[in-house]
This record gives sequence, C-alpha cells and structure tokens, in this order.
Amino acid sequence: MAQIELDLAHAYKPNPQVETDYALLPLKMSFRDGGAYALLGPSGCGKTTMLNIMSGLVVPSQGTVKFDGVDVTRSSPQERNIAQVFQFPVIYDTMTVAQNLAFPLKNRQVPADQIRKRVGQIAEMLDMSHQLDMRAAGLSADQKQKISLGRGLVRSDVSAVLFDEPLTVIDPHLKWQLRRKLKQIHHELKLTLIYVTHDQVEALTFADEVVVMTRGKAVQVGSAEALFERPAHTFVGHFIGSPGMNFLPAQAGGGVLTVQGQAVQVPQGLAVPEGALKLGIRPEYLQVSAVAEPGTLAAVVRQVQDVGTYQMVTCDAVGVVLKLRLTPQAQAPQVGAQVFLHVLGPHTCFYKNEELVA
Amino acid sequence: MNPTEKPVNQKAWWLVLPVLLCVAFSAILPLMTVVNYSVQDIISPERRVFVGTEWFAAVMRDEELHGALWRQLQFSLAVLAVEIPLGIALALSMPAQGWKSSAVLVLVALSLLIPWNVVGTIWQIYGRADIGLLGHTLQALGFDYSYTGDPVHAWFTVLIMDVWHWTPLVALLAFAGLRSIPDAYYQAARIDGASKFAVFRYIQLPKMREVLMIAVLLRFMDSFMIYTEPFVLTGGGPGTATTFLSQYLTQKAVGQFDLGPAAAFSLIYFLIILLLCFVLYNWMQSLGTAHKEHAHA
Amino acid sequence: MQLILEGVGKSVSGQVHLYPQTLALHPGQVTVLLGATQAGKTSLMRIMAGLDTPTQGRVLVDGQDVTGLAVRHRNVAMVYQQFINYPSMTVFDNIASPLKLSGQADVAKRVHELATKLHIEMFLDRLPAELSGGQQQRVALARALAKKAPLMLLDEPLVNLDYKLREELREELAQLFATGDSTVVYATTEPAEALLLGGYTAVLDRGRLLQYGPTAEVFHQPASIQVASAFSDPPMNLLPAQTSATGVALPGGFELPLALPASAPKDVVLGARASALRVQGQPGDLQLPGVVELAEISGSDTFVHAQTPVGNLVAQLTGVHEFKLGAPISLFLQPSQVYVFDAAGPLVMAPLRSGRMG
Amino acid sequence: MHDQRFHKRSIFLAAYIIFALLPIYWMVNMSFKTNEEILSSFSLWPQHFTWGNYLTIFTDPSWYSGYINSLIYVAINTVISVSVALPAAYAFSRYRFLGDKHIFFWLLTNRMTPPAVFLLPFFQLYTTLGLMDTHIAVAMAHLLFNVPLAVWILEGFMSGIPREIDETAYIDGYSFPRFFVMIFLPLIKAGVGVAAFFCFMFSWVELLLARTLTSVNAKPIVATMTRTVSASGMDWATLAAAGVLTIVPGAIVIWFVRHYIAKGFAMGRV
Repeated sequence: MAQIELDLAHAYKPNPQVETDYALLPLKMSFRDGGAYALLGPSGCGKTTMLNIMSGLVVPSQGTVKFDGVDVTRSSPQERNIAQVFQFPVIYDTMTVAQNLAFPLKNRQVPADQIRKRVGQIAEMLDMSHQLDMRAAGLSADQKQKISLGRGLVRSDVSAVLFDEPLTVIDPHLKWQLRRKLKQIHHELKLTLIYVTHDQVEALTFADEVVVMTRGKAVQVGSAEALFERPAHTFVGHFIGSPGMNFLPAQAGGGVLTVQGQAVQVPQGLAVPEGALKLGIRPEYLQVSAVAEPGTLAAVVRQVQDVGTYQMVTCDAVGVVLKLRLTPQAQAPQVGAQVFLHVLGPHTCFYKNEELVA
Repeated sequence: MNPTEKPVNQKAWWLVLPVLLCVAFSAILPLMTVVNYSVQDIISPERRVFVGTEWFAAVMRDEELHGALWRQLQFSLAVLAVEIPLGIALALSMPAQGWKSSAVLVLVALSLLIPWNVVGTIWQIYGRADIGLLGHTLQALGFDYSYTGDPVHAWFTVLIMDVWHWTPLVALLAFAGLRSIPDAYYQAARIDGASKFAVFRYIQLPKMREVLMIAVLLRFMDSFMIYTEPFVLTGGGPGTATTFLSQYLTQKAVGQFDLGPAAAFSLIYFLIILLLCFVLYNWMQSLGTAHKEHAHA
Repeated sequence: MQLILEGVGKSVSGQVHLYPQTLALHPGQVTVLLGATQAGKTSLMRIMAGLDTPTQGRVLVDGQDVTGLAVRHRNVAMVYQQFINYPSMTVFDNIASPLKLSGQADVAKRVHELATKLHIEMFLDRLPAELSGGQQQRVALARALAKKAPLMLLDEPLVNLDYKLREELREELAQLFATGDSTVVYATTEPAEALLLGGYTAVLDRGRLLQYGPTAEVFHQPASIQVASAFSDPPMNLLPAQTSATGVALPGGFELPLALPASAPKDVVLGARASALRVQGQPGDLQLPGVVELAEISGSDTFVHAQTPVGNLVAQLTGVHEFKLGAPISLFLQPSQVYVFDAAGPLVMAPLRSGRMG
Repeated sequence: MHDQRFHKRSIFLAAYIIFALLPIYWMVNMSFKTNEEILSSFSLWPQHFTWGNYLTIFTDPSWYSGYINSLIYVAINTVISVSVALPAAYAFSRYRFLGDKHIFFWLLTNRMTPPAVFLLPFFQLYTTLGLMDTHIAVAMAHLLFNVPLAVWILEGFMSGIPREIDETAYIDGYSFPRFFVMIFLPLIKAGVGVAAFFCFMFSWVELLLARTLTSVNAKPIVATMTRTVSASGMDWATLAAAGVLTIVPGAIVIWFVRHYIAKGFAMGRV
C-alpha cells in the first residue's frame, strides 16, 4: 500500500494562461496509505484526469506524483503497481473466473499453489467461490466488475486500487450491494482506494475523505460530515445534499442583518461576520415557526410537496426561494400562509465571495 | 429492457422486391437454364433428348474433374494457411491512427483494386527470366526458376500471386477487428503485467474472432472459384498443374461446347459452394450471437 | 385528451412482456409509470404511442379505436432515455422539425421561446453531438414540447444524466408539466421522481399493473406488498409476524401493540419504511437491538443497514451520521408508522395520516 | 510501446509493403520503356524514358474505347446496385419479415457464386434478349455479386443508426420517403460511398463475364488486354501501360473512403 502525494497541474495547451486552459488547476494533495478516498464532481470537472495521472495513464504537464516519497510521475501503471476498475467490465472473455483472478499472479511467475490459495481467498471475499470454474464471459455486469476488482486484490502488494465510476452499467437495485461489498473489503484489507464518481451517494458512503471538485479545482477535501455541516465553498453546499443548501444574500453590520432590505435580529451568542455576506442553511436544518422570533425571516409558503419519507416546503422570502424539510407526520403550513424561517441558527454558514468565513 | 426486438412488418417485402427482381434476373433465370441443360443431350438446337442424371454420373466419374477438384482444395487450403496468419501479423503491425495509418491502409489495399487479369499480367512479366525482376534475380542467384516449364514452380507462383493479391483483405478485416477493442482492455493488460503474447492470445484474438470468420469465408470461397489470375499467368499449365475448377468448367462449357456435362458440372460446383457457404455462415452466426450475448451480459 | 388501454397485453416470441390490463389515463394530468427495470414500462409506453401494436386489447383515444394506427397519424411526442436527436441537423432545425412538418407559422419565434425556456438558446446553431448529455436531452425535450401534442411520453429521460443534473431537470420538468395542458406519461424506476412529479402513479411489476391512483394515495395506501416494495427507496422493511390478542407478535419474542381490524388474518407481514425507524426511542416505540452492517450517506440522509433478531432492517436518519461497521445499534420502530399486510400480499392496515385529507 | 517491439513491427510492415509494391513498380517501370529496350537490356530504371506507350493507348481507339466501355458499364452497375440495395438494406436492418434470414443467406450465396457457373446461361439469355455486346448486358450480369455486396455493406452501416431516430421522425410526422431522404440518407452517407466504391471496384476488376458478353462495341479494357496476350509478338510495353491505367481509377477513389475500407470489406459487419 502506498502514500500518494500530488503536487502538480495539468493543462491542455503547452503554456496555459487563463484558468480554462487547465484540465487540473495547480493542486497539492496527499492520500493517506490505506485510506478510502472519493473524487466527486460533475462531468468535466477533472476528476478522471486526476485518476489517470495517479494511475500513470496520463503524465501531468507540470509537477510530480510521488508514491511513498518515490517520484513516479513518468513511470507506467505497471511500475506503480496500481490496480484499476473501469466504467464497463474489463475481463478476459475466454478465461474462467479463476483464470481471470490468477492472471496477474501468473504474469509475476508466482508459484501455482500460492496462486490457488490467494485466488481462493479473494474469491471467498467477493462471494464468488462457487463461480470459480465458470467462464467469465457469461456472468452479469456486477459479477464481472467484482472479477475486475479481484484482479487487483489478489496482488497483496498492490499500492492502490483506482475506480473510474465502476457502478455506471450496474442495475440500480444491485448497486447498494456492490457498495456494501467495497466498504467491507476496505474494512478488511485496509487498501488505499480511490473512487471517481458524480454520484454523491456513492462518494459519501464509500469514502472516509471526499474531494469535491469543480472546473478542474478541488474546492474541499473532507469527511461526509464536514461536507454536510461546514461546506467550505458555496459549490460544495449546493452539490452535497438533495436538494442542496439554501443561499441568501445579506448585509451584516452592528448586530443587525438585513436580507433584501428586511431586518433580521441576530440571536444572542451568535457571532455574525461584518459586511456583505451570503448565508447558507440546509433545508434539513431550516426551522419554521408561526411567529416572528430572533433570527427569523418572514416568508410566504409557495408549495408543499409530500415526498413520502419527508415533506418539502418551498417558501419565497423577499424574492429568495428557500426550501425546508418537515417530517411526514408534521403539520405542514397552508400554501400562501405567512411563516417565519430561522435563517440564523447554529447550523448557518456564512460565505464571503463563495468561501466559508464562519 | 434489452434493446427492443426488431418489429415484424410484412410490408417490408415491398422494399426488398427490387433486389429480388435484380438478383433473380441475374441468378434464378440462368440457374434454370443450367438445370435445363444438365438433364438433356442437345444434339442441335431443334433436337433435344431427356437424359436424366446421365451427365451428372459422367461428370462424377470424370478423372480430370477429380484432379481439378483435388488441386482446387489443395490450393484453397494453402491460401488459407498462408494468408490468414500473414494477414493477422500485418494487421498487428499497422499503425492505429493518424495520417500514417491511412497512408499504410491505401498502400496495402492497392493490390485489391487491380483488375484480376492485370494481376496475372503483372506476375507474368515479373516472373519471366528475361524481362522480369523476380525471374531475373532468381536466375542470377543460380536458381533455375521457370513458372511456365516446371509444374511445382507454376503452382507456387500462382500461390504467391494470390497471397500478394488477397492478403491485404485479411489484414484489413483483422485491422477493423483490432480497432473495435476499447483502450481500457490494453490498460488493464498493462496493469496486470501481461506479456505481448498474452495480450494477443487473450484480448486481440478473441475480439478478432468474428472478422476472422468473415475473412476465412471470403478467402476460401473466392479462392475456390479462382479463374482469371492463373489463366492469364500460366493458362492452367504446364499441363494441368494449375488448372482449377473454374478453368476446367470454362474449357468444358465454352471450349468443347458439350453443354450437358458442363451444365451438370456447373450445378455440382454450385452445390459444393452452397454447402460450404452454409456451414461457414452458420458457424459465423453462432459465433456472432455468442459474441453479442457477451456484449449484452 | 382521454387515452384508455382496454385489456392491452403484449408478448414477443412467446415471452409475455405485458399481461392484459386496463388503464384509463386522467386527461391533462401527469401519470408516472413506476417499476423496476424489465417491469414493462417501455412496452406499455410504446403501445400508448402507437410504436408497437398490442398482442391483444384495444387502445382508445377520446373513444376512437387507434390500436393499429401508425404513429405518424397519432399526435404524440416522445423523449427517449438516450437523448435522441437528428445528428445531421443543427439544434434549431431539430426543434423546428415538427413545426415545419405541420406547416405552423412563426417557427423561429416558437423555437427561440422553447430554447430560452430550457436554457439552450445559446446552442441553436450547434450540432447535437457537440453538446453535453444534459443539453442534448434538453434539445429532445424542446422538440417534444414544440409539437404541443395532447399526449407526451417520457421514457426514463433522466437516467443517463449526472446525479445533480437529474435533480435540477426533475424540478424543471415538474414546472413544465404543471403549465402544459397535455396528458403526460413519465416512466421511472425512482419513487422520489414519482412523488416529486405528483399527479397519478401506475405501479408496474414484471408486466403487471398493480395499482393506479393519485401518487400520494398509492404511496400511503399501497394495495399490496409488491406495490409497497416497488414504491419505496430504500426497499421497505418487511417482517413476517403473527397477529396476537393485543397486536402483532414478531419472531424473537417482540410484541407490538396494534389496533388491528377484526378481519386481520393470522399470518401477516409488518411493513415499515426506513423513515419509520429511528435511533432515539420515544415512548411506545418497539426497541430492536442490532449490529450495523453499512451506513449509506446520501447527502441529506443516512441509511443505516442493521442486522436485528427480526431480520435485516434499513433506517433513515436526517443529516449525516457516522457508524462503524459491526457497531451495536438500537432501532426504534414507531407503531403509528407501521403497515400490516396479509402474508398473501394485500394490505390489511395502513398508518393513519394525521390531519391530512386521505 | 517499448521501442524494441515497435522496431520489429515496423520492419515487418516495411518488408511487406516492399513485397506488395515491387511488382507494381516493375510494371510502371516497363510502361515507360520501349519494347526494344525491354527485350534488349535489363535495367531497374527506364534508360530511354518514353511516353510512347501511353500515347498509343490514348490515340488508338481499340485501346481507349476499352476504358470508356468499362467505365460506362461499371457506372451503370454501381448506380443500379446501390439504388436497389438501399431500400432492401433498410428492410433487413429495421424489420423482421417472412423468410428474411433465408433471403439474406441467398444473397450471400450469390456473392459467392463462381461467374464460370453462369457463363453459359448468361450467354444464352443475353443473345435471346438481343442484348449481346451492350453495356447493359455486362452491367446486369455484374448485379449477380454486386447487389448482395451492396445490401450487406449498407445493412451493416444502417444497423449502426439507433432505431429510435426513425421512430422520432415518424412521431414528428415525417412520411417514410421524406424521412429516408431528409434524415436517414445523410446519416449513412459514408455507407453509400463505401458501397458505391466496392461495387465500382468489383465490377471494374471482373474479366470472365465482361469478356464473354461483349465482342466489339462494348468490349472492356480487361478484354482488350487479354487479346494482346495471344497476339504474335508480345507488345509488353503497351500492355504494361494499359495495366497501369487500370489501377489509376481505383487508387483515386480509395483515398475518399480510406477510413471505411476495412468496414466495407467486412461487408459492414464490423
């Protein structure tokens, strides 16, 4: 297993000037040995480029890649001893499952009995022991992905296992079983796993640390809780959570906060930074009350939707749309009613030009 | 939901009708005349006698036909044995993308564009000891080479000419098969530390299986009915060393003008082709569907 | 426009895709076809559009039998899963094609109007292949809307898009359908989409229409276990049990006091949605000790998979919560949120929904 | 690619290309020599470079008429083959109908039928129809193998277009002909080009049928060339020049379809 350190940037053009010339803006990041990481972001944010730089398929236009302190920037995937699971299952059709799993070890001239033992062990871990002699080609997509993963796991000295959106072709109802399997394997083998996806459920479930990326930049690296509670950048607040964080522009000065002209009293013991701000509050934390209280903002209820496991209430506060969640049993306000939303509370985040300040 | 099945629509027959008319005119009508001739003795346009399967029996017993059929099978198998592996090797060595790839493709495919008799003419000139580069060089090296005199030299020259003419077809097919392999397979192989041979054995060959089946079908069939090139090069000589089925049939039909046996022989020749085609086609379909199932699983 | 499927069934080369069923769509409303993959959603939709003819049964539009009528003569619009556009035409021509064909006036104005509505007005002179997946699907949507057809069909239009993009487009679609007056049929595998789009929902399972009614009603009053499992994500917890004097007896000696109707059979199945289980117990809850198998974080919720004496359970908790694999956990089942099904399938009792019309 | 492996491959490729081009080079080399120089001395390069042979071909009607005749019947055949194959390929690609598998196989067998088998019947048929020695005769005869080839290639290209595009067009209100011309044809432009190229090529290279069905005013170049083979003195020089000129049309056209050569040869199956 290896500690991976990145200190690089990657540009499409030879001498990049403006930010959009970069596939990956200059970044400095390290991945702890044995950690499970996710690179999360919309299509085209540079997450796959970063994965390919780590695997050795792409050489960064500037900077270095280090595995356990050794510079591997120019060395091939084979020399870096990494394993990779691709978007669609990549297996050797003419071989059986056992031969597929044994293939990397056979290429390393590992003695036959050791191969058999190791393959048996990994097959057991992947719940595929009963399929070892079946031809790999005839299996279902999720079983093939497990084989592809198995080819990496059989190598006890594999430095890291990289996943490039591995669940894309898997049926929805099978996805959570494969996620659970990956989590169990990481729990048992303590391998360095790096997982690329645009789906926040996969990222937050799978990884200890999630790198949220947009337009070639890693805007925050943190645990699921940190991303949810304290998003460092408005993009993270928007991207994590469904629906994402509510934002409202505000002006703070001398103990009073005004939102589009409406004053909001700052409750005791809550420090509010001065100047032009953007407030961020998650629908899960936005409380509603019938009467005005310190830290509330008047709003009109526009829509109440019964989404089964919760009720989604959409309100219009001085022209800003705010969403909040109520439990299925709670008594939802009538559409058109005047309500007061606790925009200032312990869970409120304050942003200055998109960056978290308090 | 697997991709929806193709809907059944009998109105599609109207779309296929023009093709049926064209090919019927150029295949069924002639075939009927052949069948007609194969069961009659045509003494003169007016007098025809029904002879049943007499001509078929005669043709089956014809020694010369057996010789020609045996030489044809030998030739077709030799063609496959040389051209399939050589074509694959050529495809593997061709550059994958860029202008180089297009340039090599055109150069290699050039021989496929030459009229079949001109191929014969080229090798006729090329192999002559007095004016041909090949013939002249071989003589200079002290090798008494004559494709018009020595039956073995003639047979090998025809074979090499066919290899020169048609190997690019196999190469292009194999190349098309190789190009359909996603890059991820090569990356996975490199990560697994596979040797060059392992990459060929476990990734390239299985993926090329379908196109190689087409190559075998095309090459075997086309070589089985070869006529023009050997006719122009050696005229089937020396003796009957390079007289294959098509030439033997043309000699019988146009040359000696005995229509009955020629028609019977044509039908037998056509049935052999039909049988071989059926076997290879079904094998190809079963491989194709097996291949498609993998793609869907 | 009133579309009725009378006893419509479809089987292809011996395999039954749709068992005979009757479905009368509510005119001018959104009908969601909800079901897992292979449930028959696409087959049903293709019959509604006239792309396929049913093996048996009749398709009636405003009382007129259109079963055999070619799709060209039907006035329908359809959006496919894989963003189907005319590759050789520009975005403008793509959207304009139905308008030009039906010889309508001021085509350019209508196209610009639709393009602005779907935020693709800046791509009008580009080819579809140059756009991202989401933008291509917007072009297909604009073309479908351009037709203003009385029947509009969408076959899982968002399934191939990024997670966050799906969220945004789902909202836009809900608003688009609300403003339009055509009958909309929307196929999906995700219960959340059905709930968000509202209108009516038809639950399909392996070629059978199980239930058709207002979305909230089908969700809260599922006719059978199949409907309940099809209409809940993550899958509903189903616990076999026996009725007893005071309520219901679960394996492992657990008792749940419930006021059951007299007609309740001996063998029943308790149905509890993930939201009916919580980690902080309240008076009257049934406590179930268990061991954490997996904690799935979806950004706004955490789904805890736990093994308990009564079987594997999934609980839904708001916000982000970390759980160690294998850690002990107590789940509290709220009796008021429990469904009771006859073991054979039909619903016996659904939880009372406080203060909201049925 | 490791340097060592790349090196070995490019040597093999270079060797094959030399093997493939040498005979052609030798014919081109001869086509610029006079008969006397060919027979008297052996040289890798024409000592007395002459355009004479090409001049005779372009001036002697019995030579250049051969090219014109070939081009005429090849063009007719290509147009008929492709226009007839288009609707049929669409039917095979989009629908299942009674006997579709068998017809498709029958087309394959026609592509594989030895022309020698139909030599006699064609001769009979065209004499009774009074079509002997006309361009139409050869064009029609070549339909035997060109129509199946065109159907196979076009069906392969058409199957690459998702069926949902047809359905969307029908939903939008396109009638079949309008859809086929306005939307479908532009999408398979490449396929039509490749099918036309292969029909052109296989008709251009065929000798047996072309020679049998023509005598004077439709005699193709391939036939005029075999005539000189049996003439008294071997007119090698003109023969070589004529040979070079038969390669030129193919070489020009192939550049336009170079990206699809392989797909075409595989009859669109790849």
